[in-house]
Amino acid sequence: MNAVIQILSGLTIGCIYGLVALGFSMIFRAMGLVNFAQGDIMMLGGFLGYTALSIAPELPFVFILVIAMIATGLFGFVIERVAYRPALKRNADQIYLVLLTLGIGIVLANAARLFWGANPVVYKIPLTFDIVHVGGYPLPRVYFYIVGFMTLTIIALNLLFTKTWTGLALRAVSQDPTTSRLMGIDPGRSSSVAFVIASMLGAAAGVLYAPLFYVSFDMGAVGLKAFAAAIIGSLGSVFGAVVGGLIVGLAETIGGQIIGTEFQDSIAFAVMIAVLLLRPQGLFAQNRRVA
Amino acid sequence: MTNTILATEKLTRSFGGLVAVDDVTFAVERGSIHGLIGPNGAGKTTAFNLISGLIAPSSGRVLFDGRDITSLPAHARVATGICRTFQTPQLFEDMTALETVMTGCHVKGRIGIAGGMFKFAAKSREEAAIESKSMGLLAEIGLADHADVQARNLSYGQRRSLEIARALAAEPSVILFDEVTAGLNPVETDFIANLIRRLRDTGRTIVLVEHDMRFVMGLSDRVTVLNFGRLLAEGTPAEILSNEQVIEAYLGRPKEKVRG
Amino acid sequence: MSSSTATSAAVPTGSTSLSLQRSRRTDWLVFLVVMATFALVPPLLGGFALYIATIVAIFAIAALGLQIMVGLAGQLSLGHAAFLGVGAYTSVLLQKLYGVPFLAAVAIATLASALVGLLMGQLVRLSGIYFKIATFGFGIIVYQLLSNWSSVTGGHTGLIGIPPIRILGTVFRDRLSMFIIAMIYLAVTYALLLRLTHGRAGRAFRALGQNEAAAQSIGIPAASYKMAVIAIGCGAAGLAGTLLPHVYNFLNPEEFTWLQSLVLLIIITVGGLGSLPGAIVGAVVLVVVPEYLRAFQEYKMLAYGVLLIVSMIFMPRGIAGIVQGLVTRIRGRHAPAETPS
Amino acid sequence: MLRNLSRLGALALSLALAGQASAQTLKIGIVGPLSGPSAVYGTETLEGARFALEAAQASGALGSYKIELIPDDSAGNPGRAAQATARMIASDDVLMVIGGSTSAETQAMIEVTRPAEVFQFSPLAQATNLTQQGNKWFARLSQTADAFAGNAAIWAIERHKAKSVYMLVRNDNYGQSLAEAFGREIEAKGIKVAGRVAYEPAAKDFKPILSTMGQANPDFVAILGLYTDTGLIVKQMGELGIKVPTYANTSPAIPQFIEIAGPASDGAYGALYYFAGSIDTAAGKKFVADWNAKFKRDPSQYEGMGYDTMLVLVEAVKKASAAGKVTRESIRDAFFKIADLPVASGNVSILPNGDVKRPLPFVQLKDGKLKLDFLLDK
Repeated sequence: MNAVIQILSGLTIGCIYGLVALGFSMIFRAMGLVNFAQGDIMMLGGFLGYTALSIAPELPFVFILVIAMIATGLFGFVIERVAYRPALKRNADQIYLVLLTLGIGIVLANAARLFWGANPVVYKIPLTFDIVHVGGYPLPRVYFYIVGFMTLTIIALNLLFTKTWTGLALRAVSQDPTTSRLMGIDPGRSSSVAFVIASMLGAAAGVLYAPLFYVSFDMGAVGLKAFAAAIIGSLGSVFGAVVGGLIVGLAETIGGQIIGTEFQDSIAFAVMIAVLLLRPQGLFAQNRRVA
Repeated sequence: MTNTILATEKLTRSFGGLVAVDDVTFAVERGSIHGLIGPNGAGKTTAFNLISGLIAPSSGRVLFDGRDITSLPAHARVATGICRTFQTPQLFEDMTALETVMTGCHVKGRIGIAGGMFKFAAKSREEAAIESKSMGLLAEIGLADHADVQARNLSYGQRRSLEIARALAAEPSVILFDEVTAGLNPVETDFIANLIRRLRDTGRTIVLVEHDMRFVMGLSDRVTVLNFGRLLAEGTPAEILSNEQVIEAYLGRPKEKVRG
Repeated sequence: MSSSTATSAAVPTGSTSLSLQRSRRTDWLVFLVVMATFALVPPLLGGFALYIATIVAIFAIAALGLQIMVGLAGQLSLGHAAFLGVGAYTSVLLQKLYGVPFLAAVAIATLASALVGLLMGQLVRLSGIYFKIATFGFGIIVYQLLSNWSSVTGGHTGLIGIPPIRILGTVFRDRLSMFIIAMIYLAVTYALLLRLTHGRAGRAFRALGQNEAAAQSIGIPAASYKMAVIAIGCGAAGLAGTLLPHVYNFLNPEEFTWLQSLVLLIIITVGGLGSLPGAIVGAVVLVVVPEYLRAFQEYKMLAYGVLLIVSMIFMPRGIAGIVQGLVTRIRGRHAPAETPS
Repeated sequence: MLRNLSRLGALALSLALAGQASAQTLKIGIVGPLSGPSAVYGTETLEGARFALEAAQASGALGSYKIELIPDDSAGNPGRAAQATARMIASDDVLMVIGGSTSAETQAMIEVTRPAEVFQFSPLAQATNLTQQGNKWFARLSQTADAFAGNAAIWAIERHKAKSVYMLVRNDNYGQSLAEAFGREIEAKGIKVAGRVAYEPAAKDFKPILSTMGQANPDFVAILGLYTDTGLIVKQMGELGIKVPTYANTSPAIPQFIEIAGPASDGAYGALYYFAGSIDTAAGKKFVADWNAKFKRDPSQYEGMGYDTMLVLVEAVKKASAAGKVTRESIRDAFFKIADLPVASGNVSILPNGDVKRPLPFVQLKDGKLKLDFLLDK
């Protein structure tokens, strides 16, 4: 019982990391930008879902998820337009961009603290406490939502990248910005699209995380571990982000058991450094993006 | 072959399936101006990157003054005496022209990190020497009155000159110029041509990768032609200009095959 | 190889740039003004001003090192507070457990922080984004070690009973002597780093930060200079850290969190990336100003974030850049006025 | 920059001068987390103190004196708390300082108040060693972790007949010092400690720990931590179907604990600094009635502690002014003379080492409401 439950809870949390890592990866792919505010975007999604729920307490969870995703997506669009795009246009140095994203993260977290308060909030819906017994194992029902959403996301992203013009454009821009501009692809548009999708995925992670635990203004730190996940699975790789998330989730639950739970926060980064020592580009590096 | 300063032996480099430089062997004579030409995508810049150490070859060797430098990293090759410029000038945008050239003196300096903090007389002697040498170089390329202008505020031609001055500051015996006249007007081009001749006359060896045929043929002592990564021809400008294969390579190919 | 330069023939050598020398003189003038301000203002105000100036000096020392590392050489560190922690704990533990004299403990602790920084640099021989995330992870790991290695560091409880500073048998524990010691630390660090930027190594760092490929093309060994600048940045943080426990009289891992790393980054950004006096002004702004906005404490972090964004968007060269701009404009206005008179 | 600095200096100077102007005003600093994850302790304590102060000023209990509270935020960071305290003493010239909330920040403040010889009174800090440093300038209103958790252990054994106890400990100063006393009393009574696990303060997923705990099959669980972690632990115990009587420290009184833990919180036990309605004295009833009249709800335990802190302070001012001038030294002496003072949380005495003697209520959550389980008053 012990091991199975541990592995399942590790994998579910891994899915949450994976969703945030996906957003991180997409933005990096499209804009070459490391968005340190991604964890705070997740927090924002969690709180927006909470607000939606307090306005309409009867709404099914799936609707809450969608509302939070749309609202956060819009928010992401605005941030990209107002803050990042001008800096990228100015051809600002990487350091400026990273500091800018850090600043946006601080503002989001502390604005949320002033708006929603310093105390954690809980989704007051049955799902938060629902247990399903599968094969004798008691599992929170939200596990199935998380795994289901993850699966849908992977399928949807795959279709997006292989079947739609927008997706193909996104891939082209990430591989060769100059040529794709010559081919009539607007890199600005792709970065908007990437940002909106990443924000929506972050919001989904926040809303799905809420019934498992709670939402608090300082939970952006969870998102930071997702960065480690994205890097373990190679920056920019969709598959890698998901697997990286699962690896971090599992390593935390199992590793926490072995070396002591008081070091749980370090595990994600220790694994990341170890992976980078062996494979400097992460586990699923694609050689085509060398330069 | 004692008069050879720089040579490649069966130099090969492939990217994925594409062989950018394929079994290229050529030699550069000491104190000469050597042109390296070829149609677009012939592998000239890759060859340059291999010689300057920016990328490592898949196989083959690079020899400098008879010594195998294939495994030396880029920065160490500068100390041995090879320095390069880039197709688009790569400058330190926030530095003034003077600071840029002083930075170019790096390999000739002695004062390190600890010395920079704790040495006084030796440091100020070295700094004075570096500064006066750099001012001299700026004067030579006609930027003396722009010494205090930041690199980002210089015109394109000035940026090019500044990059050359920075390369010269390392006192290389071989200088690799990558498309040094690209984007320059005829006056600036002439200025560069004269500068290159003067450099040769003071004992430097020059290797030019060039598009501008008139420029390279008028200047070079010898010319090597690459096509599709392979060595196509080598000889004096006159020999090259009358070489059937070269003419075919430049004119006889359909335009679609030209890659960027 | 011939060593005769191409320049020797035609060019009048021996010429110097007046403005380069002027800019170096200005740097030292600013140094004098900054240090004189520190030497005069807090003692005149006395009491709490001395205390807060000591804390400003600690942050300023760490920020100076970070400025060289980030602002000059472009090696962003997202876990820099950890190195303050390494310095603080090493120095205190050496004094407390082994009775090592203060100055020796400070020297060893500074060296230890630099070495831990080198270890980080070697472990994560990475470039760009990988290095940044790794520094962040490294910061978390150091923090967790400090918090959980209870038998040595006192864990989350921290350490009390910090031995007083003792130099050559004299004990310094009052505010004024703490302040003076901090000022000496600051002046020495500032002067040494300023000298460093005025030379060959400083130019190499700047070259590395502005264009790595170009820096390599002129013979600057990028990897070794990166390691060197990481050691300098981490060593300065460690040096700053050695003072902290003596000022607070306790040592607690909460002083070395991710938040403090952020504060250090905000300091150098607001002050002006790449500017040494900027790092000090940034430390003054971030330490002193909140004290006078006590009623708005709740909004402090929000204000920090806004400050960071605003600096990035509207004043990428920070306060130092603004001051420089003003000075240039004033000089420009005065110059023509001087000629007729 | 010079001009800016001197302007700041002038500001500081004027603040200091303003302090000397009115001699009747007693400036009292109060330091605690007003922001950050532990803000609830600081803000609620401050609210309770202000409430008591308003009443005291209105009733004229302070005589010719007037108290001015100067609050500052520690954000839970010890360095910040020390800095705020140093400022209050040097620039604001405060009479004494109230604070801090967490034990780490309280220790940090002691390092400032003790050498400056300014009295410090903590409403909440529990670390046992705070009062064991031979410091004559510190006292507190909260029971020590030792008394708190030690009594909790005795309560668990005597009232709930615990035979095998599993301890989950927040791995910080607070959790560990509770655990030390709890474990010691358990072992002293010859009861089995089925297991003792420390978890990181930021931990969210306790399933690995809990499934190990389930296998140990204890008949009583003690969680020694804060409501964010005790809430998640109780919730996840519910998810795993572990049904064991659980002592969740002070958490059951905190609404967020019930929200986080959900239905699984039903039946959880706790010990409180203060529990509205547990004190039958006149002062106890008056506080709950007054608070309800203003806020339309019962006061929380931290609001109660803030309130009582102010009542104790007012009494000390009375004692000090009766004995002569109110100075930093006389106010300290007055605090140590507080004995059997009737306040909201029962009768309070300050002991010679700075610790407190006052009742300790044990409660149980039943159907979303707190019930008094036992009032320890010895």
